[in-house]
Amino acid sequence: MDDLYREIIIERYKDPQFKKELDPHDISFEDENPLCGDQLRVDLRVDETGMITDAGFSGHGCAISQASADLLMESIIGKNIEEVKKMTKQDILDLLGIELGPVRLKCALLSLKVVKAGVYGLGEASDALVED
Amino acid sequence: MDDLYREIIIERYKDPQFKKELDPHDISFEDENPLCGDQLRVDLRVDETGMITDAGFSGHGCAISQASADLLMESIIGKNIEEVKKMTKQDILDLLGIELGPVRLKCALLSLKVVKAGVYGLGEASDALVED
Amino acid sequence: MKVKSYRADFPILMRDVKPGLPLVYLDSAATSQKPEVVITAMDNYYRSMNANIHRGVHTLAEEATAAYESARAKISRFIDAGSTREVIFTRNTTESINLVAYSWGRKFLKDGDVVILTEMEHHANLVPWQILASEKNIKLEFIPVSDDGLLDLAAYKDLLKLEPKLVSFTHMSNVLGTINPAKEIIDLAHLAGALTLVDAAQSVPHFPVSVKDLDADFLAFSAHKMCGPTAIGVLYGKENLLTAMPPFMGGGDMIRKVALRSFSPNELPYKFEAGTPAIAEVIGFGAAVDYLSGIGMENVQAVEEELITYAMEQVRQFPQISLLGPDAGSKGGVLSMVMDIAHPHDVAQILDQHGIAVRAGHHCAMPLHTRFQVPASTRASFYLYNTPEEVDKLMAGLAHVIKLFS
Amino acid sequence: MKVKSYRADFPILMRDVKPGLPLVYLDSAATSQKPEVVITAMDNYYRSMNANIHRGVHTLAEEATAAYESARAKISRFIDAGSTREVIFTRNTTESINLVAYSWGRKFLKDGDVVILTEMEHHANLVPWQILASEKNIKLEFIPVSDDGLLDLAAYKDLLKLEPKLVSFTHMSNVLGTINPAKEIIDLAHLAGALTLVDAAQSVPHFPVSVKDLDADFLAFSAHKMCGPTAIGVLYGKENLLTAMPPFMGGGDMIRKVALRSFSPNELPYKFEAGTPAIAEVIGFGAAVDYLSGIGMENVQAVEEELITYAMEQVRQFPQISLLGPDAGSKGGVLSMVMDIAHPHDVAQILDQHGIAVRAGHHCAMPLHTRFQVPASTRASFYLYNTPEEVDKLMAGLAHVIKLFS
Ligand SMILES: Cc1ncc(COP(=O)(O)O)c(C=O)c1O
Ligand SMILES: Cc1ncc(COP(=O)(O)O)c(C=O)c1O
Repeated sequence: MDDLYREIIIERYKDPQFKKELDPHDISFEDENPLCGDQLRVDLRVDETGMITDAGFSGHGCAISQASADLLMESIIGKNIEEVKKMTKQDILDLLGIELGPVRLKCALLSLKVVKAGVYGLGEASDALVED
Repeated sequence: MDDLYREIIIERYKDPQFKKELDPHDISFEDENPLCGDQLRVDLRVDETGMITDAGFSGHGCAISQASADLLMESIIGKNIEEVKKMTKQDILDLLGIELGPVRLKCALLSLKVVKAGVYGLGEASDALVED
Repeated sequence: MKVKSYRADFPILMRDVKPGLPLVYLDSAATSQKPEVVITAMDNYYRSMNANIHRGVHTLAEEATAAYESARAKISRFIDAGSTREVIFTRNTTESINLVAYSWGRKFLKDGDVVILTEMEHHANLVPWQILASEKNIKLEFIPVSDDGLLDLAAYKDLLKLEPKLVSFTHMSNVLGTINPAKEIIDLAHLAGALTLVDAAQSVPHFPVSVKDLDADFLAFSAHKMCGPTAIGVLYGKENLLTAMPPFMGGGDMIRKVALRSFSPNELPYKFEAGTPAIAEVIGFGAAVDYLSGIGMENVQAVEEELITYAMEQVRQFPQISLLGPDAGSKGGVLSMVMDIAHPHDVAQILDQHGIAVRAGHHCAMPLHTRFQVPASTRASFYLYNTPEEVDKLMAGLAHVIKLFS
Repeated sequence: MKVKSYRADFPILMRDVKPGLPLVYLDSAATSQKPEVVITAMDNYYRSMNANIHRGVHTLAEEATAAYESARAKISRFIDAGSTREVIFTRNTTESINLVAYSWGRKFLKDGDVVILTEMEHHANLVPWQILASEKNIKLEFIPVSDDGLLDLAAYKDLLKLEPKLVSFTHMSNVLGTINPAKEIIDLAHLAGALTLVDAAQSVPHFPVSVKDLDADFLAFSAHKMCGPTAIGVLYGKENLLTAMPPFMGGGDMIRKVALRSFSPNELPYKFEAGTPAIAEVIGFGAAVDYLSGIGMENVQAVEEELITYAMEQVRQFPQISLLGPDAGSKGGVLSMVMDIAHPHDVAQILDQHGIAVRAGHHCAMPLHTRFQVPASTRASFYLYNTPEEVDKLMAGLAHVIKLFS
């Protein structure tokens, strides 16, 4: 019945691995989902080759958004920012291992949106960043 | 089939008996039905006892409104204006001998509305004058 | 017993959310379900008398006009209005309030004038005044909400010393369930020389409301929250006020005469109804009002009181859950919950997997959530078709959420 | 053959006006009839997925949201819009035009600015500009209409020298049937630096319209004239224009964030959709667009062309009848008649007694009737479900009127 709330999601929500602020950082970006009041910040460290050497998120939100942020941080460490720019909605759904309706999709994609706005160096995050 | 267009209505429309302006007159009033562009003026002569001694209408409109005006003029000549004040929607329907839907009812009642606004000495005609 | 019989009137409640999982619909504060009679009234309209109204002399147009205007008369009686001229059809509560802000507000409010609202307003009764305030430099003041979700009437009395032009407030909060003392608020406003607007989106659907008894100047509500269709709402206004107001939107039906560069407006209520109206929807709304009148609004209220009382008793078993709003008795059928361990969206989503439809978020009342220092809440709301068994299912669902997140 | 098969899609057309007297519906310019698929789509919505949209996470809310937004996508494709962000839902054409006048007009027009309209506009495209003109001292200028019912384009070119900010005109006249050269009017306006608004209430329902090909800046139409329900219409606007415009009405759904004294608006198209939307109606509108797309708008147009050509041929037999508007070929399926011997209301009423529904009056175009020095006219209008046999019945009815009044 609770197919959306797979163990990994609940676990990552209760006990996230990458919930931390990085200071110093090379890239930092923050956004929110006003619909549910969720708020998310991501900090990244990037070396001279463009590789992400560390990543952390902070803020508050639902299990889907927090777990997705935690899993995303894990997956981008070691990736080049050019690779990260190419990440899509589907990558997040694969990390979570679930399917989502449109409202919850926004929760799941918030972290990717924030990361992409950060690596692209944008002034504002846009939903277009995570539309396939 | 043409139960609304009884002979008397078509006849009065084609050949009205009281379509005339009265000059001089004691009472004159004019109004229109903007929905269909109809326009009606009524002139009355009233003696010292308040009895209507002559009545005429002018303007243009549909068969229902013109016939109803013609029949109304006929019926009020010889009446006291106090009696005319008491006339109702039903009196007009009785004169016409038909039943009417709400839109055409406005056509039928335009002449009574004008007459009543005139005998009451109102500045403006109101539908309330002919609501039962 | 009674409850069961209302339930059978609503076709959607026979639905399974997923095969084998019956629908438990606890989101009526967002929109209510529709009884068979309402669905059928609109279906019949389109199958047998659809026509544009008011200007037509043909049979269909006359039938449709008569059906439309007779629905207006029913709705007028339902809220105890003085006449059908006081019942303006709009899209919804939101448009009704915007109509007052645009038409009355722009004509009668000026630089420095004060409008009093409350901290518990729905966005529909905040944003229109904010737009007006920014244009005309109106001052907005807010009656505070106490920790137990009640309006602070002492503070209100102080605010009245500012000589406000308007007091606009919700009759019942869609988040707290609080039923505000509308009559008292209005009387005080009138004594201070202010007009009043009642956001009745959550009151007219749930208990008897008489605009005459309240002496409300304006009152707004939506059909879709009271067994009626979407796309139709009402602005009630006192005739003398509506008469003095300029038209809002321009177009067909709202005019008496039009020349190229000028027009004269139609009489009430048409003056405020521009363009082809929501004909089928008004007829459906009329059927909804017939349906509710048939049951009696006291009976609707009694069912909901029973449900909310029972739900508030039951939910106390969960120390992890805190509630927004006052205790049962002084409130309508709305249960807004906050859980430290689980986010409202997760709660709602897990309940959905139990077939239970509740709402999560700010419920279009962000400032109120800010006031209670929570970003969002999970809201279960009841209507005449709900049952104590459904409350039990809600509690089982909540227990499951708590187990999952503990 | 083909015509017969469309006819069977419309349940109301099986109706007798009075026992034994079949309905001949020739009033589609006022509002069209609805096919079974549209009626059923709304019925199904209320029976199986009714819920408030956008903010809900439960199954019903997600289903309803998906159905609503997929209807928007269909309608967007139907008019060839660039994206769904350019498709704003309103109540009707009238509200769409008012939205532009209130939001764009109040922000971007100033004292002395010129807006060009035409003498053949429906009140919906006159009164909103008159209201604005009286508030902001805008100058309204009118493209004249020739005796044969065409816009005087030479005069238009002269008017463009006034450097208007907007040219707002009807794509097809609801009285004359004239189909205006919209592309040419828009190109000329753009060359002169003006924006354009197309009143497409009579065009989108009757022939293929591409906002991209037209390069229209704004375009407005109503569902109820194109097989869809009442209470739902569209404002199309170019994205950059809509983005620059302030919100019109305030409330739920159109906001991103709200504090007590300020708000930030939502993204397009929601920024202009305040309050609970016309959910069932949008879904019904989507079904209507599917239905018309399935037939093909070229085919709809072909049926109407055949009918109006035949009707104009036939009506020539009556020297007592004169027509408003251009000859068939350059016009849509609208036949507006004037008879010296009989008043339009009488004509319509007598036709009704033959089961024929036509409209009498000024058809919300008083200035146009003034232009032609008639107080009113009798209008028969055709749609895809009409037949040549119905034209014959109309002619028989007209012959009877003439006999009665001669
Ligand atoms: C040309 C034209 N414009 C505007 C309208 C107004 O449409 P609605 O009443 O749906 O707003 C109509 C129809 O009545 C029309 O024919
Ligand atoms: C208290 C209150 N006011 C206003 C509204 C707005 O109603 P609508 O969306 O029908 O305009 C709602 C419902 O959403 C409400 O609960």
